[in-house]
Parts: sequence; structure tokens; C-alpha cells
Amino acid sequence: NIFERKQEARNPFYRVVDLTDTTEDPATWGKNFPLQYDGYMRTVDQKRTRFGGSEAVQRPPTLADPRSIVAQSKLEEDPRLKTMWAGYAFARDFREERGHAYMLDDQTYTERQIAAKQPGTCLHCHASVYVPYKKLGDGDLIKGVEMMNTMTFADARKMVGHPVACIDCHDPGTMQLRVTRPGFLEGIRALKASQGVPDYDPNTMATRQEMRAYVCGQCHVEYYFKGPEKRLVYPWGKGLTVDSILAYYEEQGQTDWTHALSGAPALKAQHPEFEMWSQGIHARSGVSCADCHMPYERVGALKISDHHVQSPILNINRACQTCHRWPEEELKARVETIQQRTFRLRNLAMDALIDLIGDLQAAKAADSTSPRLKEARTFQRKAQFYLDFVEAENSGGFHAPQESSRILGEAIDFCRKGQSVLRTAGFARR
Amino acid sequence: NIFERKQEARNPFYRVVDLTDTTEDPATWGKNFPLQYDGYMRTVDQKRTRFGGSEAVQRPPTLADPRSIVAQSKLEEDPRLKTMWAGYAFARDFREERGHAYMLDDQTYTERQIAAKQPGTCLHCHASVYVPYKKLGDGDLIKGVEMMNTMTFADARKMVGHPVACIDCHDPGTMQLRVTRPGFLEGIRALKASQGVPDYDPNTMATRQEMRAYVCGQCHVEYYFKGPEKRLVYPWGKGLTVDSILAYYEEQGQTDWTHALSGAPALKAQHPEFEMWSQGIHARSGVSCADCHMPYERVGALKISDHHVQSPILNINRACQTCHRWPEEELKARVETIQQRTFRLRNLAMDALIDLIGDLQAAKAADSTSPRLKEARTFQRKAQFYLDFVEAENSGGFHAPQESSRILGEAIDFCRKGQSVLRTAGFARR
Amino acid sequence: MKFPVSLMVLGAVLFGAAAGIGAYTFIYAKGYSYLTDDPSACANCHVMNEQYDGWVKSAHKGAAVCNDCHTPAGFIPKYLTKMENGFRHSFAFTSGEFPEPIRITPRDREIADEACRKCHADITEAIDASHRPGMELSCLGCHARVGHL
Ligand code: HEC
Ligand code: HEC
Ligand code: HEC
Ligand code: HEC
Ligand code: HEC
Ligand code: HEC
Ligand code: HEC
Ligand code: HEC
Ligand code: HEC
Ligand code: HEC
Ligand code: HEC
Ligand code: HEC
Ligand code: HEC
Ligand code: HEC
Ligand SMILES: [Ca+2]
Ligand SMILES: [Ca+2]
Repeated sequence: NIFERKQEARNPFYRVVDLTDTTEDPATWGKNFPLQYDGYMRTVDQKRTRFGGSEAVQRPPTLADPRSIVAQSKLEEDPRLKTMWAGYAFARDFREERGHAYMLDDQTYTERQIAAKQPGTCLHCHASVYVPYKKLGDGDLIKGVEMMNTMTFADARKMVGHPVACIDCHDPGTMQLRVTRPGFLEGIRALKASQGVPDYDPNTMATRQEMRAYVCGQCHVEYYFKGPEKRLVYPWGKGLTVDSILAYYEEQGQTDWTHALSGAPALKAQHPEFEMWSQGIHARSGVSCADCHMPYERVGALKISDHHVQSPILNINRACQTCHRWPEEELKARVETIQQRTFRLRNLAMDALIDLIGDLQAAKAADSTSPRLKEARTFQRKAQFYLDFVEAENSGGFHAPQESSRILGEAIDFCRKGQSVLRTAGFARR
Repeated sequence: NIFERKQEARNPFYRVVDLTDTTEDPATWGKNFPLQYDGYMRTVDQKRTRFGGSEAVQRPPTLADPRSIVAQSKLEEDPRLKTMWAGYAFARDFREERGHAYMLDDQTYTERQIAAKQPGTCLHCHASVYVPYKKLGDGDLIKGVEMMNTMTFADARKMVGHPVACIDCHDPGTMQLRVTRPGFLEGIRALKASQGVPDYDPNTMATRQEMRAYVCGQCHVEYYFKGPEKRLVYPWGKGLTVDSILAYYEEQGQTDWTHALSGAPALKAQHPEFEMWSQGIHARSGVSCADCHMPYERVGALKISDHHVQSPILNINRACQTCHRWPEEELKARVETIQQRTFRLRNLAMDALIDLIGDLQAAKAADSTSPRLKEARTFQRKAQFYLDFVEAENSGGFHAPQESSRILGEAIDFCRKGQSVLRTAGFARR
Repeated sequence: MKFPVSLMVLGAVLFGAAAGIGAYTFIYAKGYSYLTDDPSACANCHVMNEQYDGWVKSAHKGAAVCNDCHTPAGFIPKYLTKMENGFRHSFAFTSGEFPEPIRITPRDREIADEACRKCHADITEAIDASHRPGMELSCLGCHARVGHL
């Protein structure tokens, strides 16, 4: 009734409990902020869109993997991926990602854990690690993360209890957004330094609109584990484009794995949403992740951020229509037109890469000592990374339509050049 | 002063002369519409933008070519074009296009006229042909155009006196827009028929906003001359995308020229602005050519269409800021970011095509009878047309950024496949 | 609210009146319409028609008049702003010296942004509450079109 609404309005949140910097459990925060908590809990929903969302696939739970529902396997959807990543854990198990509620389980039980021994570093982006880090480093976040990084995943896993939680994005006192992830803090500092801005700290220097993207950039980024101490590094020292990231890796002499079929020193790209978004027209227009993935919703007398983080396609009216006055169907069609174009070119690039790998196998068989092999492998390394940069990016090209297509075009050209190198050397596959 | 402004507001324009369907001279129309006439006359201006406009290049006039100023030569800017079009008139002379005022002279004096004998059909898009067509066919437009098509260019040239003029886009009585070009009338009818709309006639069935693009689509389109009667045809029977246009040409068995170096049966694309625009987000949003290239300008209390048709980059605030609230510099930067990406991929595609042509030359030299040559030439034919579809399109990718990059990516893939065909056959260029 | 500036402008208005031109328009072209709250008064200047038409179509037609969004809260500030804009616009109108398409000035944009909260403070409390001053989101970032369709 009206009276209640007025109450709500004047004091939007009844603070029934005290939240401190060690309050980890979202349920506790939920007592003060029931509306946001409800949304947060809804990330268990699984609904598929043409290129996103996720499909709930039944499976018989086992001791090793107690999950009775998982997301669809991308390896089964497109077996070429197994050839593309041959010899790497991803060729063993790679699924469509789903809601935040599942992040901890999906990481714990992926067969990639069996394929290769994973470090505690992994948890940085799959659990509420803020409190655990602080505990471990008694009070010192960085010390804590460094300690957990060097543990085995199994040991580290015991120290965390929740998927990403309120405290990972919010200051418990003011509820302002904050970045808690060392990986992002260091990454963005390196990026800003490269642009001539020293000692950048998002928590004191970012605008609020920037923070609405940075909290997501804590995890939705390309990354690698540096050195024996398995430090989590975001490769942004030269910029955010695929070109500058590859340049950075070359400088570091980084290689993620050796391709099983071709012997190429390869690089895997993982979910560079933040990087791809940064190249798109929305980022350029100051539109942040939260604007589309956590749009405001009207609840009673209040406008709040929808904490059911999901595909905007499932919420077009709030996610898009405040800025775009087109009908829902039209907006959906615009997204899918962009995604279809990306998908078409992605498939051409995938075929090209498989061809190059085949040629390399043949050449290797013919003369494993030929100096041409090294050249051709370098092209595979590049093509692999460029194609993967779009393949692993989860918007199907929407976050930056032209840039995604440009990257795929370059990937195809790398394959062409790799194949030419072998042809020039007289290797011909029949 | 204000008295005038209030006057103007009430009384848009005074008719001082009568305009009929045979009034060809724009100067006469200008008596009734001095403001539009002034703008129309300003299309003589030559100013360069990063990728558009045009540069005024001095040259000593000759008897054969009395022009003392021309636009910069694209062949000199990028000599690879000569290899790309080897054996075709375009490899002889191809320049940046400039304002409407020059269309008749530039067509008359291009060296392409010397390289090959051109038909009267050419004038369809370079002169005010409405009245001449009507005269020739005494009253019958179609009969007239058919007659002029079969004349030599030289004879036909004598029958026209102006570049595109008021009467080519306007009904002299109502001043409403109208399509006067048989090529477009037939092309759009075929397109609509393929979409299930029979007997389409833009002059009676198009919306006003559509007409604001159709009048430009009369000329800014891909075309070919069909059969011995040199009929001007817009290849839209299967759709407006590069893919459906190629499919149409394949069905017709059309070939524009045989490539001098490789022997490939090649297709040239020319200024497909209308087609490319139709694939972009602006067309999809109902934004027409005139909105950007002839934006409204206020003269006193009147809002008129700027008839100085030119690059919107030279007029950003009227052309863009009505819809986009970003500063001029920012809007310019957005366009150039899109164009730079396109240009980068266009250069990769160009190198790829040159490579393929080189491979074909080598293979031809090695065994001119190999069946593989035919296969590889088919790939050159496709790559040539796709690359040219972006190269010849004059917005540097802006009219449809992602689509332009998608097309270039496919062009590169065609080159890759063509090269593989030869490699598989054991042809290796060293 | 930059009081001194406005006072200077107020001065300018009086001086302008003496000087004629500005005040001349202010009267003849109904520049004084700025002093009323009647939207149709704003449209006394045809150059305002576009915004007027846009406002008529907007959800705010029945909710807010021009001045609700284009003048700050409070009597003095409101009329100082009206004076300043009224004079500046009158002058611009007569001299014809103004950018096309007409663009809101940064300061008036802030005023409009603040104006939203005059009426919607309740509903937006949740999204504003938890933030230190200066960290408020701009309503116009998402709702730039509300005043004018
Ligand atoms: C302008 C709106 C917009 C912005 C801004 C935006 N996204 Fe997206 N995002 C989308 C759309 C649309 C999709 C495609 C959803 C689909 O295919 O179902 C998407 C897809 C995704 C996906 C995959 C979702 C799924 O259902 O599988 C992730 C993850 C994602 N975005 C993260 C981000 C991050 C992180 C940022 C900021 C760095 C961001 N997005 C910025 C609109 C946006
Ligand atoms: C820099 C942050 C980050 C790190 C570090 C990280 N992940 Fe993820 N992970 C993500 C994000 C974001 C997604 C969702 C987007 C996607 O799936 O592409 C994800 C998705 C997943 C998924 C579900 C989709 C799939 O791939 O099947 C699994 C399983 C997973 N990660 C396992 C791991 C493992 C194992 C590690 C450590 C080797 C790890 N992650 C390290 C951010 C990270
Ligand atoms: C602590 C790391 C982390 C943070 C912070 C984070 N994400 Fe995620 N996000 C993930 C992981 C991991 C997954 C995949 C979970 C899975 O598949 O089990 C994911 C999945 C998603 C999905 C896919 C949902 C679906 O149905 O496919 C979207 C969309 C998304 N995140 C958007 C965001 C946005 C927007 C933000 C910021 C407001 C954000 N994420 C912040 C780690 C994170
Ligand atoms: C992945 C990041 C993320 C997580 C996790 C998260 N939030 Fe938020 N939250 C946001 C963003 C982004 C905003 C918008 C803040 C802004 O506009 O400055 C927000 C806003 C809020 C606000 C301010 C009012 C509003 O709705 O805009 C409250 C209260 C809030 N969140 C509570 C919670 C609670 C309670 C939880 C845990 C159940 C939680 N949040 C988890 C990202 C997150
Ligand atoms: C906060 C404002 C805002 C939100 C929310 C937003 N957009 Fe946009 N969108 C823009 C702006 C600004 C542009 C750039 C064009 C311009 O300047 O008007 C744009 C451009 C676009 C374009 C054209 C660019 C291209 O790559 O073709 C599409 C399509 C689009 N948006 C779709 C969407 C969809 C779908 C959503 C929701 C998932 C969405 N937008 C959410 C503001 C927004
Ligand atoms: C949304 C705005 C917009 C629309 C709509 C649009 N264009 Fe353009 N056009 C541009 C821009 C921007 C350029 C790039 C100009 C430059 O690089 O200087 C351009 C370039 C051109 C050029 C080359 C101009 C030069 O200076 O060399 C031609 C010709 C052209 N457009 C014709 C058309 C035609 C015909 C249509 C409709 C079928 C159309 N345009 C629709 C914005 C537009
Ligand atoms: C379907 C319409 C159309 C036809 C038919 C046409 N043109 Fe053009 N022409 C154009 C347009 C539009 C431009 C400007 C855009 C461009 O240059 O790409 C142009 C530009 C030109 C230019 C200046 C730029 C350059 O290429 O150097 C020349 C010269 C020219 N045409 C010659 C000819 C000749 C010769 C013919 C006949 C063989 C011909 N045109 C037939 C539409 C046409
Ligand atoms: C009768 C044919 C015809 C029509 C109709 C036509 N154009 Fe053109 N247009 C041309 C030709 C030919 C040129 C090249 C002239 C030259 O280079 O000598 C040209 C050049 C241009 C240029 C390049 C100017 C520059 O500085 O580079 C633009 C922009 C342009 N046209 C836009 C339009 C628009 C917009 C319309 C419709 C409102 C239109 N044209 C209608 C034939 C036409
Ligand atoms: C290449 C095509 C083209 C040519 C040539 C052309 N116009 Fe226009 N004209 C247009 C377009 C497009 C409009 C906008 C019509 C609309 O919005 O319905 C227009 C509008 C007009 C209008 C209506 C008022 C206005 O400005 O919007 C007048 C009057 C006019 N033109 C006069 C002329 C005169 C006089 C000439 C010759 C000197 C001429 N036009 C040549 C395309 C052209
Ligand atoms: C009559 C309205 C209108 C005009 C004029 C206009 N635009 Fe747009 N523009 C749009 C719309 C609508 C979109 C699609 C996004 C949306 O729905 O808001 C868009 C999208 C864009 C985008 C994002 C799409 C992309 O491909 O990245 C850019 C950039 C852009 N416009 C630049 C320009 C420039 C530059 C001009 C002037 C030369 C211009 N626009 C003229 C309405 C217009
Ligand atoms: C005397 C004629 C006239 C009247 C009456 C008038 N305007 Fe204006 N207005 C103008 C002119 C001229 C401009 C352009 C000034 C500039 O951009 O420099 C303008 C610009 C504006 C702007 C955008 C520029 C800025 O200063 O922010 C706003 C907002 C505005 N007017 C609001 C109003 C409101 C509200 C009213 C009624 C209370 C009104 N106008 C009545 C002539 C007028
Ligand atoms: C509900 C609030 C609201 C009302 C009521 C309103 N406006 Fe506005 N007006 C705005 C906003 C917000 C902007 C800035 C738009 C932008 O920056 O994109 C604006 C911009 C303008 C501009 C500058 C043009 C521009 O787009 O920048 C003028 C002029 C103007 N308004 C006049 C008027 C007049 C006259 C009325 C009454 C008929 C009126 N406004 C009613 C909110 C309003
Ligand atoms: C004088 C009071 C007043 C002012 C000032 C005002 N509004 Fe409103 N607004 C209302 C009322 C009352 C409604 C409900 C109107 C209806 O739905 O018919 C409303 C409706 C809305 C809506 C929902 C309808 C729609 O258009 O989407 C939005 C969003 C909105 N206002 C935003 C704003 C913004 C942003 C501003 C400042 C630029 C603003 N309002 C200024 C009173 C006001
Ligand atoms: C990040 C984008 C964004 C910003 C910033 C924003 N809004 Fe909104 N607003 C929305 C969305 C999305 C909705 C639709 C909510 C719904 O439909 O449930 C909305 C709805 C509204 C409504 C209508 C609520 C209703 O359903 O009646 C009002 C009023 C409103 N906003 C006012 C404001 C004001 C005032 C501000 C500034 C303090 C503001 N908004 C800032 C996105 C935004
Ligand atoms: Ca998903
Ligand atoms: Ca030009």
C-alpha cells in the first residue's frame, strides 16, 4: 500500500544487520538489500538465446562430478575446436558459460582439472576470494593472493565458500562499487601507465560510470599465469587491442601450450569481453557493462539495478530500449544480424586454421627438420590467437562488430601466409 | 532583422518562372529556388578528407583533354590496382570521384574512353538525360534510353548538355522527388519482385524517406551492360548483398573482362554505395543518403536541403549532430576509426589477391593446360569481385562497417583457397 | 549556482536594454516569454518549435513544462537563469548567430539533470543514496530523450 511505498522511498534500505569488510555471505547482505539479493539468486536460471544464454543439460551425477545439470558442450557443438586446441586442456572439456551462481562448481568439476593440475590462482575469478585473501595475508590482500596462487587448486578450494558475492563488488559501508581483484588493479595500472597516467587506482580515480564496467573487468578479461609463482597477469602493458596483446606476449616470450599435431608454440585467448567491449561503439559512447547486463528495474517505488546478471537479449526492454526506441523484435534482429556475420566469418577462419594445421602435419611428416616449419608455426600461433580472441569472446561479435570481423579477417590471412610458406618450400598435401 | 524572419517564416518561396517537364537548365529552376541552386553550384568545390572528398590536381590542358584540374589518381596512390585490373580500362585511368558539377567532363575525358570504345549508355549516370531520352523516344523514356544506349559515346554526348540537374530528381510541377532513371526503375522492380512484391514503382509506391535514398540509387550502384544492345542493368534480381549479386552474375554467365596476367574471367564492381548502405545500421534505422549528404540547413527562418552534395565530414554538425550529440571532433574520429580498420583489411586483401595472381602466372607458365588453372581462376574471380566491392565503394566502409570487413575477410579466404588449389597441384612459386 | 556570473548577466541585461538590441527583441520577439512558465510562450520563437513539438509528444507533456527542466529550483536562481538565457537567446535570435542544430549548453544540461531529481528523487533514491556527492549518475546518460521525443 501507499504508506509502505512512501516508507520504502524515503529510506530505500532498512539496515537490519551491520555489514563489515569480513561479511562474506550474500544472504547476510541480502537482509539489508533483499531486492538486489533476489536478483542475484536468480542467476541460477538457464535459458538459451541464439548465441548466448545457456542450455540446461541433464547428466548422471558421479562422485568425481556431482553436477546433475551442466551447460551444453561447445566441443560437441563444433568438433573442430578439438583440433584447434589439440594438446591443451580445453580440448578435453569446454562448455558454454552460464550464470554466476555456477561459477565455483563449474570450475571445480570441469574435466580441465583432470587434464592438467591447476593452481589456486584459478579461484581469483570463480569465487568470493576477497575475505579469504585478506585472511591468508593477514590483512594484506596482495600477500594473500600470492600465497593462494602457489597452492594447489584442491587446497585453495577449501578456503572459499561462495561464487562472486556482494563484497567482491561493493564497499560494505557505503555500498559504492569497488574493485577487489589484484589482477585488475595491476592490469589497469599497467594499461594507464602505457598511456602516460602513473599510479592509477580505479577505486579512487575512476568515474562511477567507469566502475560500472571495471567491476566486470575484474574477471571478463584475457589472462595468463606468469612464472612459477603462477601470478595472474592481464596482458595490457601495450594496450587492449588483440594486436597489442599479442605484441605483449611476444615480448614476454609467453607460450600457453605446444600444439599436439603441428608442434606450434600456441597461445589461448579466454573471454576478452572487457577488451573487445573497449573497442566498440558502446564503450566509446560511455555505455558500461552494467547498463546492459544489470539494467535498472522498477520495483515498487524504487529503481534498482537488476542483479540477475544475464544476456540482455532476455531483457531487451530494460537493457536496450531506454536508449534505443526500436521494437524488441527489431533490436533482437539487429544483434543477431551482427552475430550471424561474425559466426559466418568465424567458420571460414576455423576451416582455414584446420587446413594450416593439416599442412603442417604433412610437412612435418615429410621433413621434420625443415626451417620452414618454424615460420609456418609462427603463423599458426598468430592465427590461433586472433581467431580465439573472437571465438572465446562471448558476445558473438556484438561488443565490437567491425573489430571482431577485422580480427577474423586477419586470422584468415595468417593461415594463408602460413600455407604459402609451406607451399613455397614445395610441401604439397594431396 | 526580425521583420524579415517573420516574413520568411510565412512565405517559403516565390515562383518567378514556370517550370515544365522539358525545362532542363538548372539556372532556370534556380530563378524559383535560388537557395537550392546556390548549393547545387557549389559542388565544384574540391576539398580532401582522410578518405574522401577530392584533391584538386593541376594539369596542362591538352586538345584531347581540356581539363586543367582533375582529382588525384588512385592508380598512382596504389599501383597494386594496375595489377588487380590488368587488361581492363580501369588499369589505364581511375581517379578519386569529385563533385556533381564535374561528372560530365570527367566521364568525357577519362582515358578509359581511349582504352576502350564506350557506348552511349554511359551517359545514363553522368548527364541530365531525362529530357534528351524523352526527345529521342519522342515522349517514350524507355524507347529513348534504348536508342541512346546503342549509339557511340561520342554521338550520344552531343545530345546532352548538363551534369545531373534539378529535373533528374524533381517533378517540375510539385517539386516532389522522382526517379527518372530506367536503370533504377527496372533494378528496384526486379529486387522487389524477388521479395514477393510485384510491379513495384518507386514513383508511386515509395515513402518520402525512401525517395531520399532512391534518387541517389539512380546512379550510386553496381551495374553492367547487358548484351549487344548494351542495356544498363542493376544486378539486383537475387538481392543487394555482394553474395546475391555474384550469384546473379554467375547465373547470367557475365564476365566483364579477361585478366591479362592470369587469364581469369573477371568481374569489376563499381560504386555500390546504395547496396552497401542497404546493409548498414543507418539504412536499417531509416536514415537516407540525403539525411547525411544533403542535410537541412536553416536560411533565415527556412529549413532547406543543402544542395551542395558532398562528404558529410565537411559538414559534420548538420550532417550528424541532429541525431548524434557528440562533438564534431569525436564524430570525425568515429568515422576515421571505422575507415582505418577497413583500409587495413583492404590492404591485406589486396596483397593476397596480388599473390594469387602471381601464383596463377607461375602455374600458367609451368603448365598452361592444367585443369587446376580453371579452379584457381574461379577463386580469383570471386576474390576480385568481393575486394572490389569494398574498394570501389566510396565510404571507406562507413556505410556498413561490419559488412565491409566481412566481405574483405571472405576475399582473403578466396585467395587462400585459390593458392591452395595450385599448391595441391604441386605448383610452387619460388 | 554561479551567483556572481548571473549578477553580471543581470547587469548585462539592464545595460543591454539601454543599448537596445537585446531588449528590443526581448520585447518585440516576446523574449520576455522567458519570464513566464507557459511552454507555448517558449515557442514564440520559431527556433523553439522543434523542441516544443518534441515536448508535446513526450511523456512529460502532462507532467512538466519547459521551465521545470530548464531552470534550477528556487525563485532567485530560477529567474536569474531565465534572465541570462532570455537575454542570450534573444540576442542570438536577432543576430542569427547561434549553432545549428541548437545544442543545450553544458550548464543548462546540468540544470536539466538536477531538475529530474526535483520530481523523481524518491524513485531514484536507491541509485543515488549510496554515492558521495559528485558521483551521481547523469540521468541524461540514459534518458536524454525524455523531454523531447
Ligand atoms: C550495449 C550493450 C552491452 C554492453 C555495454 C555490454 N554487453 Fe555484454 N552482451 C551484450 C549482448 C547483446 C550480448 C549477446 C547476448 C546473447 O547472445 O544472448 C552480450 C553478451 C555477453 C556475454 C555472454 C552472455 C551469454 O548469455 O552468454 C558476456 C559474458 C558479456 N556480454 C559480458 C559483458 C561485459 C563484461 C561487458 C563490459 C566490459 C559487456 N558485456 C558490455 C550487450 C552488452
Ligand atoms: C581472469 C579471470 C579468470 C580466471 C583466472 C579463470 N577463469 Fe574460468 N572463467 C572466467 C570467466 C569470465 C568465465 C565465463 C566466460 C567464459 O566461459 O568464456 C569463465 C568460465 C569458466 C568455466 C565455464 C565455461 C567453460 O570453459 O567450460 C570453467 C569450467 C572455468 N572457467 C574454469 C577455469 C579454470 C580451471 C581456471 C584456472 C585454470 C579458470 N577458469 C581461471 C574467468 C576466469
Ligand atoms: C569474480 C569473477 C566475475 C565477476 C566480477 C563478474 N563475472 Fe560474469 N561470470 C564469471 C564467470 C566465472 C562466469 C561463468 C560461470 C559459469 O559458467 O559457471 C560468468 C558469467 C557471466 C555471464 C554469462 C551468463 C550466461 O547466462 O551465460 C554474464 C552475462 C556475465 N558473467 C556478466 C558479468 C557482468 C556484467 C559483470 C559485472 C557487473 C560480471 N559478469 C562480473 C565471473 C565473473
Ligand atoms: C558483479 C558485481 C556485483 C555483485 C556481485 C553485486 N553487485 Fe550490487 N551492484 C553492482 C553494480 C554494477 C551496481 C550499480 C552501481 C552504480 O550504479 O554505481 C550495483 C548496485 C547495488 C546497490 C545500489 C542500488 C542499486 O540497485 O543500484 C545495492 C544496494 C547493491 N548493489 C546490493 C548488492 C547486494 C546485496 C549484492 C549481493 C547479494 C550485490 N549487490 C552484488 C554490481 C554488483
Ligand atoms: C546507455 C545507452 C545505451 C544502451 C543501454 C544501449 N545502447 Fe546501443 N548504442 C548506444 C549509442 C550511444 C550508440 C552509438 C550510436 C549513437 O551515437 O547514437 C549505440 C549503437 C548501437 C548499435 C549500432 C552499432 C553497431 O555496432 O551496429 C546497435 C545495433 C545497438 N546500439 C544495439 C543495442 C542493443 C541491442 C542494446 C541492448 C543490449 C543496446 N544497444 C544498449 C547507446 C546505448
Ligand atoms: C549516416 C550517414 C550517411 C548515409 C545515410 C549515407 N552516407 Fe555516404 N558517406 C557518409 C560518410 C561519413 C562518408 C565518408 C566521407 C569521407 O570519407 O569524407 C560517406 C561517403 C560517401 C561517398 C564518397 C564521398 C566522398 O567525399 O568521396 C559517396 C559517393 C556516398 N557516401 C554516397 C552515399 C549514397 C548514395 C548514400 C545512400 C545510398 C549514402 N552515401 C548514405 C555518410 C553517409
Ligand atoms: C550506374 C551509373 C553509372 C554508369 C552507367 C557509369 N557511371 Fe561513371 N560514375 C558513376 C558514379 C556514381 C561515380 C562516382 C563514384 C565513383 O567514382 O566511384 C562515377 C564516376 C566516374 C568517373 C570519375 C572517377 C573515375 O572512375 O575516374 C569516371 C571517369 C566515370 N565514372 C566514367 C564512366 C564511364 C566511361 C562510363 C561508361 C563506361 C560510366 N562512368 C558509366 C556512375 C555511373
Ligand atoms: C545522375 C547520376 C547521379 C545521381 C542521381 C547522383 N549522383 Fe552523386 N555522383 C555521380 C557521379 C558521376 C559522381 C562523380 C563525379 C565526378 O567524379 O566527376 C558523383 C559524386 C558524388 C559524391 C562525391 C563528391 C566528392 O566530393 O567526392 C557524393 C558524396 C555523391 N555523389 C552523393 C550523391 C547523393 C547523396 C545523391 C542523391 C541525393 C547523388 N549523389 C545522386 C552521379 C550521380
Ligand atoms: C541528386 C538529386 C537532386 C538534384 C539534382 C536536385 N535536388 Fe532538390 N532535392 C533533393 C532531395 C533529396 C531533396 C529533399 C526532398 C525531400 O526531403 O522530400 C530536395 C529538395 C528540394 C526542394 C524542397 C525544399 C528543400 O530544400 O528541401 C527544392 C525547392 C529543391 N530541391 C530544388 C532543387 C533545384 C532548384 C535543383 C537544381 C538546381 C535541385 N533541387 C536539384 C535532391 C536533388
Ligand atoms: C537521421 C538520423 C541520423 C543521422 C543524420 C546520422 N546517424 Fe549515425 N546513427 C543513427 C542511428 C539510428 C544509429 C543506430 C544506433 C541507434 O539505433 O541509436 C546510428 C549509428 C551510428 C554509429 C554506430 C554504428 C557503427 O557502425 O559503429 C556511428 C559511428 C554513427 N551513427 C555515425 C554517424 C555519422 C558520422 C553521421 C554523419 C555523417 C551520422 N551518424 C548521421 C542515426 C543517424
Ligand atoms: C527570443 C526567442 C526565444 C524564446 C522566446 C525562447 N528561446 Fe530558447 N533559444 C533561442 C535561441 C536563438 C537559441 C539558440 C541559442 C544558442 O544556442 O546560442 C535558444 C536555445 C535554447 C536552449 C539550448 C541552449 C542553451 O542555452 O542551453 C534551451 C535549453 C532553450 N533555448 C530553452 C528555452 C525555454 C525553456 C524557453 C521558454 C522559457 C525558450 N527557450 C524561449 C531563442 C528563444
Ligand atoms: C522533462 C524535462 C524537459 C522538459 C519538460 C523540456 N525539456 Fe528541453 N531538454 C531537456 C533535456 C534533458 C535536454 C538535453 C537533451 C540532450 O542533451 O540530449 C533538453 C534540450 C533542450 C533544448 C536544446 C536542444 C538540444 O537537443 O540540446 C532546447 C532548445 C529545449 N530543450 C527547449 C525546451 C522547450 C522549449 C521546452 C518546453 C516546450 C522544453 N525544452 C521542455 C529536458 C526537458
Ligand atoms: C515537474 C516534474 C518532473 C520533472 C522536472 C521531470 N519529470 Fe520525469 N516524469 C514526471 C511525471 C509526473 C512522470 C509520469 C508521466 C506519465 O507517465 O505520464 C514522469 C515520467 C518520467 C519517465 C517515464 C516515462 C518515460 O518518458 O520514459 C522517465 C524515464 C522520466 N520521467 C525521467 C525524467 C528525467 C530524466 C528528467 C530530467 C531530464 C525528468 N523526468 C524530469 C515528472 C517530472
Ligand atoms: C544506466 C541507465 C539509467 C540511468 C543513468 C538512469 N536511468 Fe532511469 N531508467 C533506466 C531504465 C532501464 C528504466 C526502466 C526501468 C523499468 O522499466 O523497470 C528507467 C526508468 C526510469 C523511470 C520510470 C520508472 C517507472 O517505471 O515509472 C524514471 C522516472 C527514471 N528512470 C528516472 C531517472 C532519473 C531521475 C535518473 C537520474 C537520477 C535516471 N533515471 C538515471 C535507466 C537509467
Ligand atoms: Ca552463456
Ligand atoms: Ca571523392
